[in-house]
Amino acid sequence: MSLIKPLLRAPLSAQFGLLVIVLYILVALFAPVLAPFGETEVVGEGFAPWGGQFLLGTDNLGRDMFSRLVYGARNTLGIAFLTTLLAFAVGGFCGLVAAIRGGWIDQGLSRLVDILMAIPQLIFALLILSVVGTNATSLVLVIALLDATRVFRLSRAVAMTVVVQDFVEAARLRGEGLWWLVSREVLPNAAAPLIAEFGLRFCFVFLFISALSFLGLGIQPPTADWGSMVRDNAVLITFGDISPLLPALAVALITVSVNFVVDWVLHKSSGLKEC
Amino acid sequence: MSDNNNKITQAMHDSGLPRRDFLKYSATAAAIAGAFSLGLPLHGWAEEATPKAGGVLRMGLAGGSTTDSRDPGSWSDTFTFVGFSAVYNTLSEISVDGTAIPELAERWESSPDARIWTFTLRQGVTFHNGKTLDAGDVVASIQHHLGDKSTSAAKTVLGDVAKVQAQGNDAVVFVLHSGNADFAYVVADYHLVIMPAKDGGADWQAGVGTGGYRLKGFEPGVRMDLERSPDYWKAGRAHFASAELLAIADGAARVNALVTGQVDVINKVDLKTVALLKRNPNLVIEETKGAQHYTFPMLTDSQQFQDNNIRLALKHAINRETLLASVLYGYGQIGNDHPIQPGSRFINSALEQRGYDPDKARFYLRQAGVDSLKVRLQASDAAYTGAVDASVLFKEQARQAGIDIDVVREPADGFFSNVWMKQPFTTSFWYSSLTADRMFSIGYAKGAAWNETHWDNARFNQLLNAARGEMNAPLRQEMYNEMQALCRDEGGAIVPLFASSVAARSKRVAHGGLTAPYGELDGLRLIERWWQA
Amino acid sequence: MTMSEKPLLEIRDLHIEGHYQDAWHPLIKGIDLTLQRGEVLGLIGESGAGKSTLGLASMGYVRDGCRITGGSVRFDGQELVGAKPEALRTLRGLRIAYVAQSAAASFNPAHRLIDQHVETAVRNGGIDRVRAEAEAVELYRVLRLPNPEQIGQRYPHQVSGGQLQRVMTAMAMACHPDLIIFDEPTTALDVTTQIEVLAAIRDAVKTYGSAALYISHDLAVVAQMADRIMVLRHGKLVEEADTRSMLDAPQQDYTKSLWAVRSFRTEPKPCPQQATPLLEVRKASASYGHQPVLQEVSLKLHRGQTLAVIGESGSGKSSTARLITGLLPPTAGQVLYDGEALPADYRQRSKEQLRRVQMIYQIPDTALNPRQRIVDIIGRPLSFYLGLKGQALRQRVAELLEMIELDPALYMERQPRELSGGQKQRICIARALAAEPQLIICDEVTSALDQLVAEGVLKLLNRIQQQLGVAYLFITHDVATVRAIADEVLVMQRGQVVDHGSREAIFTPPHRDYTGLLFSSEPEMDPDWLDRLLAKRALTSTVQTV
Amino acid sequence: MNSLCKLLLQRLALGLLSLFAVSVIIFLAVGMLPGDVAQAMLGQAATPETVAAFRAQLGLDLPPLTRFGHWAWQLLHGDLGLSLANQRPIAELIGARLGNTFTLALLAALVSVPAALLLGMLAALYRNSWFDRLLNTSALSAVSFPEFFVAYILILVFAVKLNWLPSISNLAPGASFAEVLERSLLPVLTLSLVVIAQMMRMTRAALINLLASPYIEMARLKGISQARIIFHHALPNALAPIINVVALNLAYLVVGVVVVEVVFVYPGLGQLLVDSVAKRDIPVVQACSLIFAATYILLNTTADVLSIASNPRLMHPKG
Repeated sequence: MSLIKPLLRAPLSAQFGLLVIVLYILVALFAPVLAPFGETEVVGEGFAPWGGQFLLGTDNLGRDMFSRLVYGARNTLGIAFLTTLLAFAVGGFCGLVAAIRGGWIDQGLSRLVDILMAIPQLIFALLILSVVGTNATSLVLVIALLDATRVFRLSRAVAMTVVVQDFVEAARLRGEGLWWLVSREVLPNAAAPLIAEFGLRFCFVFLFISALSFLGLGIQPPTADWGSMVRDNAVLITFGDISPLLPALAVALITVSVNFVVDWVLHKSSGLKEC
Repeated sequence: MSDNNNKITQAMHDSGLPRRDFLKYSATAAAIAGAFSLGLPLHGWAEEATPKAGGVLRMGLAGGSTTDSRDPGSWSDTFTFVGFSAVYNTLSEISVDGTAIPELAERWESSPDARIWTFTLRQGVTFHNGKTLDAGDVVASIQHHLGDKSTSAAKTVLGDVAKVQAQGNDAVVFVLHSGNADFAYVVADYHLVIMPAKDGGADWQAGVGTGGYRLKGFEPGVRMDLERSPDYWKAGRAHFASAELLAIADGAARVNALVTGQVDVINKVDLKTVALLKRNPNLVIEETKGAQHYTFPMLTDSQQFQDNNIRLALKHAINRETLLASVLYGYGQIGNDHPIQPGSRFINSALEQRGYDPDKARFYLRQAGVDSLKVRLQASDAAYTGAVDASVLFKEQARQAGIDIDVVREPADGFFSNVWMKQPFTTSFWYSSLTADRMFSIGYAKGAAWNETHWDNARFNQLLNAARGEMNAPLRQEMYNEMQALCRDEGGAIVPLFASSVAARSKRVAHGGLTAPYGELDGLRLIERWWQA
Repeated sequence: MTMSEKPLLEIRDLHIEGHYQDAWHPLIKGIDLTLQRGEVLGLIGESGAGKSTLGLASMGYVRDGCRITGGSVRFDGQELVGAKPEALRTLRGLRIAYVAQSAAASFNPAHRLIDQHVETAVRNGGIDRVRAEAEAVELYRVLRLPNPEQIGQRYPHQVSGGQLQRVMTAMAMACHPDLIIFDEPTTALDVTTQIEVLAAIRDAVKTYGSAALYISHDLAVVAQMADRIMVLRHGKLVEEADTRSMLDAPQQDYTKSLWAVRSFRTEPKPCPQQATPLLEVRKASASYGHQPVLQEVSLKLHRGQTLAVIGESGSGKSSTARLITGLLPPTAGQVLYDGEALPADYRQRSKEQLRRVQMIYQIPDTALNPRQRIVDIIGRPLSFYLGLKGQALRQRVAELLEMIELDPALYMERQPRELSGGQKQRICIARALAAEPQLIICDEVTSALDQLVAEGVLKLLNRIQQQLGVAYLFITHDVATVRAIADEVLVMQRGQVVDHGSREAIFTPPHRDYTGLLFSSEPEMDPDWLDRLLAKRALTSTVQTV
Repeated sequence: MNSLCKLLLQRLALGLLSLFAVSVIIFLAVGMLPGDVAQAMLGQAATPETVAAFRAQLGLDLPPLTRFGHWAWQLLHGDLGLSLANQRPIAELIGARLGNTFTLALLAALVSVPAALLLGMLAALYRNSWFDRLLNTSALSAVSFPEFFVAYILILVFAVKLNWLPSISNLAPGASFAEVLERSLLPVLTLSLVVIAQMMRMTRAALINLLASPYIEMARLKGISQARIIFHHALPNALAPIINVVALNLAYLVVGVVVVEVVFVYPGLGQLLVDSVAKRDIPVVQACSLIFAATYILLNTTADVLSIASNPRLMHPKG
């Protein structure tokens, strides 16, 4: 319906970005169908060349590179998405409540977030992951917690601009409860910047996970993950072997795409105000 | 895999695993030293031209940590070993052929029961601060590692030592609790460097030794700078004018540094890149075999593995050749379920190599009264890079024998304190020991702190004690042969692989042949042994 | 002025389009305009008439997202449409100047006034700074700004709105331009302040002999300033005539309807003196932080009556509304509803107490949740207070829509952004009515609306009051609105009630001081009104400096 | 001016309070690290008695509150304590590395901040032109690449292929400034590429956001040139958001560079922290974390203060 039109009018970069995102989602959803081999299945000799039986060759343990790339989409996207979602659920909700309730709830949450944000993210993650151990669950929880602070700030700021509007005051005076204020009055009107932020956060989480993987604390093998796939093979770059660039490219492509789309969304939402 | 992981892994395993004292040693002759001739073996057989003096040796080494210290008792990895071995000397030195030869000790004698060892010191050796070496320095340096309060990594190495005392100015006597025929090898341990005595203790803070190089600067985890000591007592050594050690934890960064000419030598080459590095005509790959071995320990007192047939079934269900190819890229040797590395002077060469035999595995399962087996293997890369991969490969191979291995990945952090030696089936690794006695004593003897399989074999324990004090070499070897067979056929550990350590050097530097197979980087002594090409 | 003289500004068949909602829409549809030297032309029209766009176009300027699609703009013979930016820059500020609606927003907050004042003269006019500053001080003096030597050293936020507007007028005159565009220069000001600015502008224009385009939606204001008036609607010219004939004999129906707006009056309703008032505020005081905003305010409102609260910005009239609704708990005094004290904080009030007092806001755009459909907006109080559901709820929403004269079939499923401003305000009324209240607080409900639309809303409110007997607390700054709808009037100034009484009593002279000032400052549809007023005030010397 | 002072003091107090809270959190988090320092340090020689003795020696047997109090007390006296791992004073351990970290951050800031501001202003000036689009797309791509990827590509090009620059930052003691510069150039470039994009985009957005404001329109209608509008009229008002994003990125340059330190073997504080966490060297972890947090808080407070200073409403109050 009305979604198609703006898409057709969108700039080339945004269209490209959307196409890539859809493609990635499809790959992630249908990974078992698309991948010729299993994720951790050893199917041949290590470092088989491209072409032939193995489209992109095999990795060091003789697992099919292409299959792992495909499964990597699922794992990496999945974990990053889950993390971002959680961060938004927690940070977003707290931000909205803080903005709506104000008073000591707002003060308390804001100061807490200030303090948490004063601890460098990577270092905090490092500490907590050392405490709770590195596995997918703790990874998601830790990064989500760290990111929730950033989301909190934004959602609070955005909600603040909504909360001061008269229709929220009207709802308050009607005697509406907190849940109604959050879900019906404020959230729908804060959605656009939050969605854009979701995209940016997603990219950030994605890069953060690969940085953690690079330091050995991210998604752990044998799970296929682009971050650690890059890291495991990074040294080959020195020798002009482009295999490790593929997962890196996959990371870059999705983040660039999401950024393109977010950029367009932001531009569009600000552009509407112009005339 | 990145060595960054190694670094963390290293740290993790340090929290629970013994520093198995890197007594990397293997040689063919069971030479028990009585008295050695003086002088040093020259690199007479070297095909290279005569060593050239001067130049800088720059090394990019894994195994440096910000927590490193000058205290020899705390040294735990390659960086400090290599760096300080150029600053200090030890009483004895492991020579090119793997035997212990005199260094600061001119000669040594032992009592017939190998309990009392007397080391006579070399005359006229001075420390970098001008002080002349005497017996008091040696006693202080050794005692630095002893005593209840000692936190030294070398404490267990010297576990036998009851007393160490000076005999005049130029001799030191060690009195042991029980006989140890290998004691001359024990004092070659690179923790046991000789420091000047000061205020009744050894002065480790100053970084002053008798070695070929003075310590110019040491920033833990970053770098160490050395410059040649002008009056080094050892002839034909210490050719470089200075040396520079950089701690490079990241494997890719090490390779880059070598390829771009930032450093001349790197260690722990990422095995994936060895083939690519070989294509570079300016680089040489240096492989040191038998540096460490990997194990799958099974607790022999656990319900699951108390039946030796089950253990044998698993030992037959692993394809060692495949593991060697995929985990080590061929840079290693296959193991025979005992910890003595192939090519060691203690090896039982008559012992038949165990192979991958699913049928035999099934046979042993039937012997144990079961048709199939389901076991849980708790694996972690804390043991060694690729331990989880190896476990997964093992799982695939064992399936052929009707054994279902459930590989559970354990976090590296705390693996050696919480899982290893506590769960029935895990992954582990050992640095190879200088002597068979030491390896067996710390890992296989009843009640040993790191007996990782809780193995208790009466015959084995009896042989171990007997061999330790046995000065008759052939007799001793016979005992070792039997012990290896016992490990292989009744022990609790699957020992599938011996891993090489792989280093690389630029052709800008040269050497007269490696002290293989002992330690990485020419027995860790490349600084004083190598020279500018 | 003879016809042979070349006009200063000549616009021919101008077309301008604006881009919004992903499409180009015409804003100016072929307008002709001629302005002679020294002449003041008034442009009048409702919002969307295109008067500001036209004013900017006469400087060769269009805003981002707009474009000129045809026609010509000639200034002193020079074509501005399609002219090079450099050419336009040499005109702007020097020969054509602009005075914006909000001086507070149009001065750069980061620089001193004097720096902004002399910027064009020094950078483009080749005048040295010392001379430019001296001339600025002289202009400030002409515009009767207090402390003319020093005021330029201030930053915009340090100067009041009325003064700032005069500084902006002075800045426009800095280079003695041939033409000044005044774009609603007094709209954002209070009426008593407006007088000063209007007088200052008129004097300055006369003194320097500049021609001017005076843009406003307020006919009475334009009548004071302009020699000639053009009425615009939807980007087209409706009517053009000299000021007096335009006022006396408008030709077009649209013009006539604009003129007629001010004649609406409700029937006065007798005030029941004995009964318990529906709402009573007793000596209530309130403050924001340490800043007192209300001091001992008392008022009474009876069932079915309209109480108008009038005052300028900062008078405390909106605070009074917030006090009654419980958003601003008083520091002293109390609010009684039907004789019973209401809890000070709305959060302590019962659902029933909340239901009985409803509120309508000034700006309908922000008063309606843009993400909800009309049926949801009006339906929420129905389900929330009255428990209506499903078909019954839709039925009731439809009735309410009919009551506010909107077709339920057309509007029920729409979203607020698909509605015009007047329609939105009607939805707000329907939402308030849905709760079946006895009292509705109307906070400046017509001030954001065009006059015709505002009149419609007032008529609607009046009809509803007659039908349902609901009482209104009507907060406004507009004297005309009070005159149109109030039964009782309360005049507020600086947080205090300064005057109150029935409409008749309040509007019948003699007035109390402030009430008199307020009423007399309301511009009248008489070109001579300003002159008379100024003369009178000069006589009685009661001019309040702003 | 009085209210300004009050505001400044308030910010400062808030900063100190945050610092205290952060140190408590860090202390608690580090305290929860599994594995025992004593065990970690002693290794093989560890008998239960020696472990206990060692723990007592380190004061690990005391209750956490006492330990925290003791640590905080020492800290207030400027004493960071001794490293558990090598018994060196932490101040000495950290000193050189802190210098390196700040050098790296400073060099990266010197490259990236002017470049970002200039590019942002140019992009705003020529907005919607091909130049703007190119810049925007490049910036988006730059922030999208993982840091280590950028680093390795730079190494590949500048160190391996061209052999212009060293691939590792071998900062020898007593190296000349030129040497330090040469050896830090690749990490500086990597970091700059990462942070420029964000700052540039923010600068551009802040400026363009302001270009829609009435006083910019007024400036146009006064015949002011486009360049002067950007630099003279928009920039002073856009300072607050720009200062904030710059501060955030500067903080990142100090605290977020572990990955770059690893790749280029740059002896910075991040590497020390990672190592110390692994070794459970609690006093070092605490000291490093505190320095990082202090840097962050200091930069943020400075940004706050500068933002206030750039706001004429606060600098020139009405009275």
